[in-house]
Amino acid sequence: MSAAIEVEGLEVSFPDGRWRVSILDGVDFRVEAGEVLALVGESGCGKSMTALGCMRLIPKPGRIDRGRVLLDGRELLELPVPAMRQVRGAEISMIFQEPMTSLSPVVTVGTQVVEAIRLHEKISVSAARKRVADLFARVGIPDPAERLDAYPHQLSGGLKQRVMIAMALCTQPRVLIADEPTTALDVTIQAQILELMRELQRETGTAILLITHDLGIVNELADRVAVMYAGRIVEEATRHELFRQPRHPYTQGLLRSMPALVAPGEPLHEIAGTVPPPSDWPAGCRFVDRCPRAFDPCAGPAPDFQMLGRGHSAACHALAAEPGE
Amino acid sequence: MSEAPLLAIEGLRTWFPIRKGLLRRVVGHVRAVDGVDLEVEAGKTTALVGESGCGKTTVGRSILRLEEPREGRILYRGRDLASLDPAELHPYRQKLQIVFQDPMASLNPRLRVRDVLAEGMHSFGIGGGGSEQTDRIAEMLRRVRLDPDSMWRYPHEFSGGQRQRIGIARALAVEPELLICDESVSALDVSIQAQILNLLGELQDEMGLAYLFITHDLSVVRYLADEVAVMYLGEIVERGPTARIFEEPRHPYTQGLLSAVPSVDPDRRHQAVRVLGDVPSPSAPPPGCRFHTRCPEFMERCRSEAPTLLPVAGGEARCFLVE
Amino acid sequence: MAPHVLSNAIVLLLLVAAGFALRFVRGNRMWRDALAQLWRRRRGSLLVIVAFLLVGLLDSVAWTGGQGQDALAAHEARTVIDRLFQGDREASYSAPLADAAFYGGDPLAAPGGHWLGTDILGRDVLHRTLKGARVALMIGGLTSLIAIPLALLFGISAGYFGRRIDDAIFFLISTLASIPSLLLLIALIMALGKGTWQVCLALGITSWVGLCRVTRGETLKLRELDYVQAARALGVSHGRILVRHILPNLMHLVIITFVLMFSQLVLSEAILAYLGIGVDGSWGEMIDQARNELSREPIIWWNIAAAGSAMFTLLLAVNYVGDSLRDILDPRTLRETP
Amino acid sequence: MLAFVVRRLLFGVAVVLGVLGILFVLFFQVASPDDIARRALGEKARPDSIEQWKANHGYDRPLWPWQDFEDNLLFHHYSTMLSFDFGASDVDGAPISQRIREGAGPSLALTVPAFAFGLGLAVLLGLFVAFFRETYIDTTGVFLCVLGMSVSILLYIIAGQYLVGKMLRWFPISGFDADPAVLLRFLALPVLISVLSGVGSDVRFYRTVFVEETGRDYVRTARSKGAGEVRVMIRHVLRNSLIPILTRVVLAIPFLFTGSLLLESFFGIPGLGSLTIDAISQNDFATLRVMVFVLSMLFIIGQIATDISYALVDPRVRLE
Amino acid sequence: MRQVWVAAALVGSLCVLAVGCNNNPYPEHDAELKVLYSAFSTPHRSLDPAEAYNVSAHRVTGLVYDTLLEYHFLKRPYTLIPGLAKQVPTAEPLEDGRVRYRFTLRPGVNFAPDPCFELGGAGRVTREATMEDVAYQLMRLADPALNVQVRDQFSNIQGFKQFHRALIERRGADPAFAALPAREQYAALGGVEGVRIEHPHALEITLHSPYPQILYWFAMEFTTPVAWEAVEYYDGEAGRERYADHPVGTGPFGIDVYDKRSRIVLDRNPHWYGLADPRAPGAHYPEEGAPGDAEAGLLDAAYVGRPLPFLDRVEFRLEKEGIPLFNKFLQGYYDSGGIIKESFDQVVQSERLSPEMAAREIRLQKAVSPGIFNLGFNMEDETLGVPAGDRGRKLRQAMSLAVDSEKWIELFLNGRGLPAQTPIPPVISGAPEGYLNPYRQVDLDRARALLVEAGYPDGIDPATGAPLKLTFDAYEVSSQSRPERQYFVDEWRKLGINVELSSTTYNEFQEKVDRGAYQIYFWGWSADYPDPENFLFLLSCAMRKSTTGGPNSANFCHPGFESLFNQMEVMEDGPERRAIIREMVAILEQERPWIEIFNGVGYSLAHGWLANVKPFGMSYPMTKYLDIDPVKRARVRLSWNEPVVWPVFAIAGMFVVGIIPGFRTFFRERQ
Repeated sequence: MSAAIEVEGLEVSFPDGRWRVSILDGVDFRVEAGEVLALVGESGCGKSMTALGCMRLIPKPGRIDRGRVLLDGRELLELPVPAMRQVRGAEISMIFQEPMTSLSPVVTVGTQVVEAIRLHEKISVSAARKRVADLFARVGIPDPAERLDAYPHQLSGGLKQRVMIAMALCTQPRVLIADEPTTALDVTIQAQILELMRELQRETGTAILLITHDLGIVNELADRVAVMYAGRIVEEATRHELFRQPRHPYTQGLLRSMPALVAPGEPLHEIAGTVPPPSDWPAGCRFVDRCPRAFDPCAGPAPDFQMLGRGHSAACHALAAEPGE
Repeated sequence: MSEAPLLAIEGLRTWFPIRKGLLRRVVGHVRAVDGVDLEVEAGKTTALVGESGCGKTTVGRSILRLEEPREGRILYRGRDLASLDPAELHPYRQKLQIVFQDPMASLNPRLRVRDVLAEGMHSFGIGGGGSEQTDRIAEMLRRVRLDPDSMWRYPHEFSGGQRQRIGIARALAVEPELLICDESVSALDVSIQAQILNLLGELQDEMGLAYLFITHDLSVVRYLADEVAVMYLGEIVERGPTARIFEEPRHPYTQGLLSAVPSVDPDRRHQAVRVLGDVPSPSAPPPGCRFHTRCPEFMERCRSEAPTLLPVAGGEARCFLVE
Repeated sequence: MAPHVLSNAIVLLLLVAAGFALRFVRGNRMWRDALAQLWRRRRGSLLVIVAFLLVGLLDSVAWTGGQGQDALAAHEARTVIDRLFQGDREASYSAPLADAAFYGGDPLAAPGGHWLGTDILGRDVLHRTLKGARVALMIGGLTSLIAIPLALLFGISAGYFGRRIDDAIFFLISTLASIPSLLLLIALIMALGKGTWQVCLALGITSWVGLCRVTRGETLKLRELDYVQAARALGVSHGRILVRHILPNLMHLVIITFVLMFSQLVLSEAILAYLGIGVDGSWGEMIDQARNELSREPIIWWNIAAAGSAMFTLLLAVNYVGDSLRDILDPRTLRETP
Repeated sequence: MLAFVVRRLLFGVAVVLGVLGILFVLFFQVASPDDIARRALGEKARPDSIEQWKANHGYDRPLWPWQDFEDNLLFHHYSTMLSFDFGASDVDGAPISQRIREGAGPSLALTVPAFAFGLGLAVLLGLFVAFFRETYIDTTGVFLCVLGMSVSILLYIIAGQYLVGKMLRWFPISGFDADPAVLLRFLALPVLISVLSGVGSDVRFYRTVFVEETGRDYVRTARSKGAGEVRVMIRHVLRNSLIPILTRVVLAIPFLFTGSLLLESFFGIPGLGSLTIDAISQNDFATLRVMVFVLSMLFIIGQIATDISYALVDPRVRLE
Repeated sequence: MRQVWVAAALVGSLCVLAVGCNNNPYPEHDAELKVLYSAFSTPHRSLDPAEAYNVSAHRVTGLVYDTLLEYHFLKRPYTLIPGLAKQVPTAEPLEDGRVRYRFTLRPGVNFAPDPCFELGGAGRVTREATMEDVAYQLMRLADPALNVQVRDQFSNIQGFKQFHRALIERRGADPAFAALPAREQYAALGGVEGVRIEHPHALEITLHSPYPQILYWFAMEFTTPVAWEAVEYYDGEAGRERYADHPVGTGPFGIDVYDKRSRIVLDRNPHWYGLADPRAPGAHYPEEGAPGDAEAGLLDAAYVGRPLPFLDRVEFRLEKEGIPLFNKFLQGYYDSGGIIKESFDQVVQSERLSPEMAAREIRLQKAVSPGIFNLGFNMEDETLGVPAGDRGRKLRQAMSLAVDSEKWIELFLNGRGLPAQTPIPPVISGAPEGYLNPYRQVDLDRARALLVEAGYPDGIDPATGAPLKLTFDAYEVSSQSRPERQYFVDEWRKLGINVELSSTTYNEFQEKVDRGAYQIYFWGWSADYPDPENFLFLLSCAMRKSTTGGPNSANFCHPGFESLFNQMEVMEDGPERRAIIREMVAILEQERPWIEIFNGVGYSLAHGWLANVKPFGMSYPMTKYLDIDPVKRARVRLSWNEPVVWPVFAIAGMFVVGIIPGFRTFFRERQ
C-alpha cells in the first residue's frame, strides 16, 4: 500500500546574489492515510517550505531542484500545470498560520469557500453555498448561514481559522497540510481548534502533515514526529518515543530547553549559538557547530539515517558510532 | 505583609477613548485596564498572564507612564508615580525599565549598539563620558553575554536572541530595580528562549532585580514566576503564588487557561476544552462578571453582579464560587 | 562678494559635505550596504548621475581672467565648462562636427570643434547642454533645500506632537494640496516674479506638501515603535528622541522622495519654460526654443536632440536609481505614493 | 457613515475657505489691481483709463476689512466666489461661468477618452507585466515605463505632431470641431499622446500594487485551492488592488475637467486647459482665479468621493 | 474571456482604421462651396468695432464692417478710395482754424440680416444704414464704458472730449440716467458738437484744429455704421451674446458661427450694397493697379470689373502654434499662410520659392509692412539718458553703431525685413527716401572711438574699473524669442559693454517703468494709417511714458524735435513737410533715443487654387477680392494626404514577437 503522501529527496533552493542557496536538502518522509505526521523545528529550518513544496507553491524565485512528491503513488512534480491545479485544493489542501491574512479581505468568506468547491466540482453556486453552510456548522461556526456573507474582518481569529479549515476540507482531500495552524491564536482558542482538527481527522481519516514549532501541539495531535534542522530531517519517531527517548542531540536539546519540562529554579538547557542562515550551513552535519557530542566525523559527509527501532530513526554520526541495538 | 512592596499598583485604570460622530465626541472607552491591583516585591518575579487583548501590556506601559493612566496609583517605594509631572518623574524612570517583545522593532536600526546603551546612561548622567562610558557599556554587554566588541555594530547585524540581549542591556545600563518584561521571550524559538530565560534568572540572582513578567505563555510563568496575576478583559481575575495557581486554580478562567495548554507529557494528551467561544470586545465588556459569557460554571447571578476580588489561600480570586 | 566667489565657496562647501557624507556612509554599515547594492544594481545610472553632478560642479567653479572669445570675456568669471567647451563663436547654425556653416557654407571659426553643432546664435550646443545640467541640478537642489526642511519640520511636528499642531498642519497641507500644483506654481511665479530663485521657491512651496504627508504618516508610525517607547522609558527628552530616533529613520524616505521628486521638478520646469516662466538656460528652455527648428529645411535637429536627450538621460538614470533606492531602502512605506 | 460624510464635508468647506484665502493673497495682495488693469488695457492705456477700468470692475475697493469694513475686496472675493458669481474676465469682459461651461465640453471630449483608454491600458499592461513578474517581459516593461516617465510631455507632443500628424498623416495635426464625426479625427492624436505620456507612470504604479498584492497570503490560499494564475490575477489580485487604483482614479477625475494645459494649447482645443493658458498668457487674473478655485473645489470633492468610495470597495473600512 | 478581448481589440482597430486614416480637419462637403480657410492664434478680446484694435480682430471685423473710405486693393503707395461714402471728402478750412469734412453715404447700404433688427420693428431682419449709425458709433468712441484705445485720436473732433466728460459726470451723478440705454444717454446729452447729420446720407465732421490724418480713421472700422439694435439686443443677458462677440455690420460678410475659442465662420451678406451697385469703387475688382500687378496676374481679365465678393464663406480656425498651422497649410488645409520663420528655408531659397514648393503651385508674395521694431533707451536714465549729457549721447551712438540689424534680420527673420534707418517705414509716403542713417551702419571702430569719448574706453566704466553694466529688460519673452534679444547683448559685448538680459513678466516691467528703473527695451509699432505722424508721435513729449503713460517709452522729449513735430502734424503731405521730417530725422540720428532695427517684409504663401492674392501690409483684410477653385483644391488635398499605415503593423508585429518567448519561458518555469 502506498502512503497518502510520500516525499523523497526534496531539494529546494533560492538565489542569493550569484549563487543558489539550498534551503531544503533531501527531505524524505511519508504520511499514511489517517495518520498525523508532525514536522517540528525552529523558525528557518525549512518546514514551511517543505509544505509548500508538496503543493508545488514554492514562491519565486525559489524552485524545486530535485526530489519526488508522490500522492497515492502519483508523481506530482511531473504533472502538467493544469493537472496540478486540479490536485491542489481537491486532493491536497492546506491551512496556513495567519488566518488574519490568508483570506481575501474584500470577498465574503462564503464566496471564498464556494470558489474552492467550484474550482473542482461542477456545482451550482446555491448548491455550493448550502454545502458550505453545512461545513461551517460542522467546523463549529455559530450561525453558519449568516456567516457565509461575513467578511473576514468581521470574524475573530478563531472563526477565521475555522473557515480556513472548512475551506481545506470542503473537497474531502486525501492529504491536509496544516502549517502552524494555531500559532497566531490564543491558548483557549488554540485548544478549541486542536480539538476540532482531532475530531475531523477521526471522522474523515485524512492524512495530516502538521507543521509546528510547538512540541505541545505535537503531543496533542501527532502520531509520528519528524524533527527538522537546517533544511534536513534529523530524527523521526513515534510521538511517544520521541518525547521519551529522543536520540539526536538536537532533539534532546530542544526538549530539555523547554520550561515545561524543567522544574522551576533549575537552569534550562541551552543549545549553544544560533541557527546559522542557509548560506552558512555547514557542509556535513548541519548541527555540528552547536552539538555537544560533535567529534571528528561530524565535519565530514552528512550522516545517514540510523534505524533505531520501530519507526525511529535519526541522522547522527555519534549514534552510528554507538553499538547498534 | 511586613515590608512595603517595591511596586504596588492600586486601582489602575487606563482607558482609550472611542471618538465618533460629527464632532468626534468621546462616545465610549476601550477599557484596556479597568481597576488593576498588583504588587511586585524587590528581587522577586511577578507574572502577569492573560490572552491577547486582556490589557496586560497596557498595565506595563501605564506603570512607566508610556500611557497616561486615567486613575489609580502607581506606588514605587511608596511614592505615587501617577501623580508626578514629567520633570519629577524623570529620576524614577531610571528605576523602572522595560524589555519589549519584538527584538526587531525595539532597537533603532540607525544607532550602534553602543549608542543604544549610552542613551539611557546619558539621560540619567550615569557612567560619565568617553572611555569610562565605553568600559561601562562593555561591562553591560559582557553581563548579557555578548562580545563587548559588538558595541560598534548595528542591530540588524545580530540575531533575534542577541538583539533581545541588547534590549536587556539597554534597560540594565541605567541600573533599574524593576524590569518589566513585556512578552520578552514570546517571539523567540525555544532554544533561544531558554538562553534568555537563563540569563534573566542569573541577572536576578546577581543584581537583585525584580521582574514584572508580562506573558501569555504559562509554561514560562510556571518556570519563572514567584507570584502570578491572571488578567481577563482589563481585570485581575486571580492572584497568588505560582505553585498554588498552577496546582489549585480557583477562578474558572484560570482553570480553563491551564487546561488549554497542550501538555508535553506523551502519556497525557487531549486536554479538555473548558473555555469556549471568543473574548468579548473590551470596549463593551459584558455586565456582571466579565467572564460569564464563556464561563463553564456560569450562574444566573454572574450575569448582573460583578464579583470582587475575594481572598483565597495565598491570594485572591474574582469569582462567586470562592465565597 | 562677487557671485562667482560665492559659487566657488558653495562648491567647496558641497565637496566637504559630500566628503563627510561619504565618510558617514562608509562608516555606517547599513548605508554602505545600501550603496553597495545600488552600485551593483544600477552602476550605469549612478555613473550617469555622478557625471552630471560633476558637470554641474565644474560649471559652478569660476574665475576671471584668461583669454576669451571677446573683450568682455576677460572681465567675466567663467566656469570650467565655459573654458573647456565654449570654443569659438560661429555666425549661426552649424551641424555637429561640421566644418562649414549650415546655411551658406561659410567656413567655421572652429571647424569640427562643435560636437553637437551650434544654435541660431552660433553658440556651441554641447556647451549649452552641459550648462543646462547645472540648471537642472540647481532646480532640484535649491527646491529640495526649501522643501525638505519645511516638510520635515511640519511633518515631524504634526506626527509627533499630534492633536492641535497636527490639526493645524493637516489643514495647511490639505489646503495647499487642494490647489492643482501646476496652477499654484504658475500663480506663485506670477506673484514672485521670474528667475531661478523664484521658480525654485515656487517649486519648493508646491512640492513640500507631498513629502510632508509622508513624513507625518511615518512619524505617526515611528512614534509608536518600541525603541521610541524605550527611549521615553529611559527619560530621553522629546528633542533628543526627534533627533536620534525619528529623524534618522525618516532619512531614507527623504532621500527616496527627493530622488523621485527630482524628475518631477525638472519636468515641471520644462512646462514652465513653455509658458515663458521657466529658468534661464534650462533644458526646458532649450527644448522650447528648439521645437520650431524642427520644421526648418533641412531640419535642425541637434538642439532639441541634445537638450531632450540630456534631460532624458539624467531623468532616466535618476528614476532608475530612485526605483532601486525604494526597493533597497524601504520595501514598504513608499510603495503607494506615486 | 452620515456623520463621517458630514464631517468630511465640513472639513472640505474649511479647506475651500483656505484655498480662497491663498487665492486672495496671491491675486490681490501680491499682484495688485493696478497690474491687472494695466495688463487688461494693453500698452496704450493711460492712467485715467486705468482708474476708470478699476472702477468698472470693482477693483477700486480697499483690500482688507480694516481699511473699509463695509466694502472691501476680501469680503467681495469670498462672497462672489462662494456664491459662484464668477463675474467677468478681466481681459474681454466675457462672463467666466459661461466660459467654463463652454470649455468643459471640449475638455471632457479630450480627457474622458484619454482617461478611459489610459486607465484601461494601464491596468491591462500592469496586470500583464505583473503576471510575467521577474521575467524579461517584466524588466522590459518596467524599463519602458521609466523611459516613458523620463520624457517631457513637450517632447511627446512635438514628436507626436511631427511623426503622426506630419509624416504618417494619420490624423489632423491639430484642431477641433463640434461635429462628432470630425471631432473623432481631431481627438485621436491628442488622446494618443495623452495616453502614451501617462501610461508609463501608471503602469509602473499598478504593477507595484499588483506585485505587492500577489505576495500576500490570501493569494497563496487561492493558489492552494487550485486557482490558476490568470484567475488569481483577475479575481483576487485585481479585486484587492482596487483601493490604490481607486485612489488614483478618483483623484484624477477632477483633472478631467481641467483639461490638459499643454495638449489643448498645442492642439487648439477650446477647453478649460487652453482657457487657463490664455488667462495666463493674457494675465487674465479673474479667469485664472476662478479656474484655480473651481479646480480646487473639484479636487476637494474628488477627495471626499475617494474617501466615501473606499467604503464601497473595501468592506473593512467603516467610515468612522 | 479571451474571446471578448480579441473582439474588443478587433473592434478597436477597426474604429481606428475607419476614423483614423484621414487627416482632413473639415467636414467632407466643402468641394462645392468657395470656402476660404484661414486661422487665428488667440481668441479675440472684442469684435466691437469701437474696441477691436489688433491685426487678428481686424481680419474678422474688416469683413463684417464696411467703412466710409477704403484703401485701393492694388495701388501703392496706399490710396484711399470711397467705400460706403460716395467720394473721399476734402478738408474745408473754417475761420478760427477749424476744419470741416463732409461725407455723403451711398444709398442702399444695408446691414447683414440679424434677429436684432426686430427691436426696430417686428419681422424685420435688416435695415438700411444711415449716417445716424455712423454718428452713433462716433459717440460710442467717446463712451468711457467702452475700452476704446484710440480715443485720443478722435479728440480733435469738436466737442468730443466734452461729450466724454459729460458722460462720466452724468453717470456718476444720476443713477437713473446711467440705467438708460446708451443711445438715449447720448441723445440726452445732445451728442458730439462736431458731428452733425444734415441728412440721413450726409455727415459733417468739424475738427477744432487741423488733423489731416482723420480721413485715415474713416477707413477703419472705428467709424463704421453701427446698428443701435445690435448693441442693445446683444447685451449678454438672457442667453444672448454680447455685442463684442456678435458683430453686425454692413460688410460683404456676416457672422454665421462665432465660437470664439475655436472657430469663426462668415457667410455672404445677401444685402450687401455691392450686390445692388456693382459699379461702386469698393464693389468690383479694380481695373488698374500698381506697376507689376499685370505681370503678377492680378489684372486678369477673368476678374477685372467683376462684382465682389467671390467667396461664399470664410472660415477661421484657432491655431495657437505656428508649426501645426504651417504644416496644415502644406497639407492644403489652409489656403494661404504666413511663413513661420523656421520653415522659411523649406519654402524660400535665395529669395525664391523652393522647387518643391513651386511644384506644388504654391506662390510667394512679399510686402514691406508699415511698421518698425526698435531698441529704445530710457532717456531719463542716469547713465544712458539726458542726465548723462554728452557722455550718454556718445554711449547711445556707440551702441547704435554696434548693432548689426542685417544679420539679425537674416537670423531671425530669414531676411524678411529691411534694416530700418528712421522710425518711419519706407512704404509710408513722406518717409525720407534714400536716407542711410550713419549711426545704423555697423562700424565697431567708430563705436569704440565714441566710447572713449564718452569715457568708457573698451567699455570699462572708470567708476568701477569693470565693464560698464547695463540692463536690457525683455518682458514677455518666450524661450523662442529669447535668442532674438540675446543677439543684441552679444553685439554690445563686442564693445566690452556688459549688458544683462533680464527677462521679466509684464507686471514686473511695468513696475520698473513706474520707478523709471529700466534702461533698454525692445519694442515694435505697427501703423494705424500710412502717415509719418503715426510714427513720429511715438517720440513726442506728449506721449512720454514717465509723465503721461503714453507710448513714448524712451521718454524722449527734445525741444527742437517737439516744435518740428507740432508743425509737421497738421500739414498735408508735400515737399515742405518732407523737409521738416528730414530735420526731425536728423535730430533722432544724433540723439539716438532709439536704435531702429527693422521694418518687416511680409512673405506670404498662397496655394495655386487661390486667386488675386496681393499682400497689403497694413491690417486691412482684402478678402473680398480673393477667389478659390474648390474642385482643384479638393483633388490636390487628397493626393497630398495619403496616410502611411505600415508602422501600425510593424509595431504590433514587434510587440507580438517580443512577447512570445516570454510566454514560453513563463510556463516552463511554472512547471
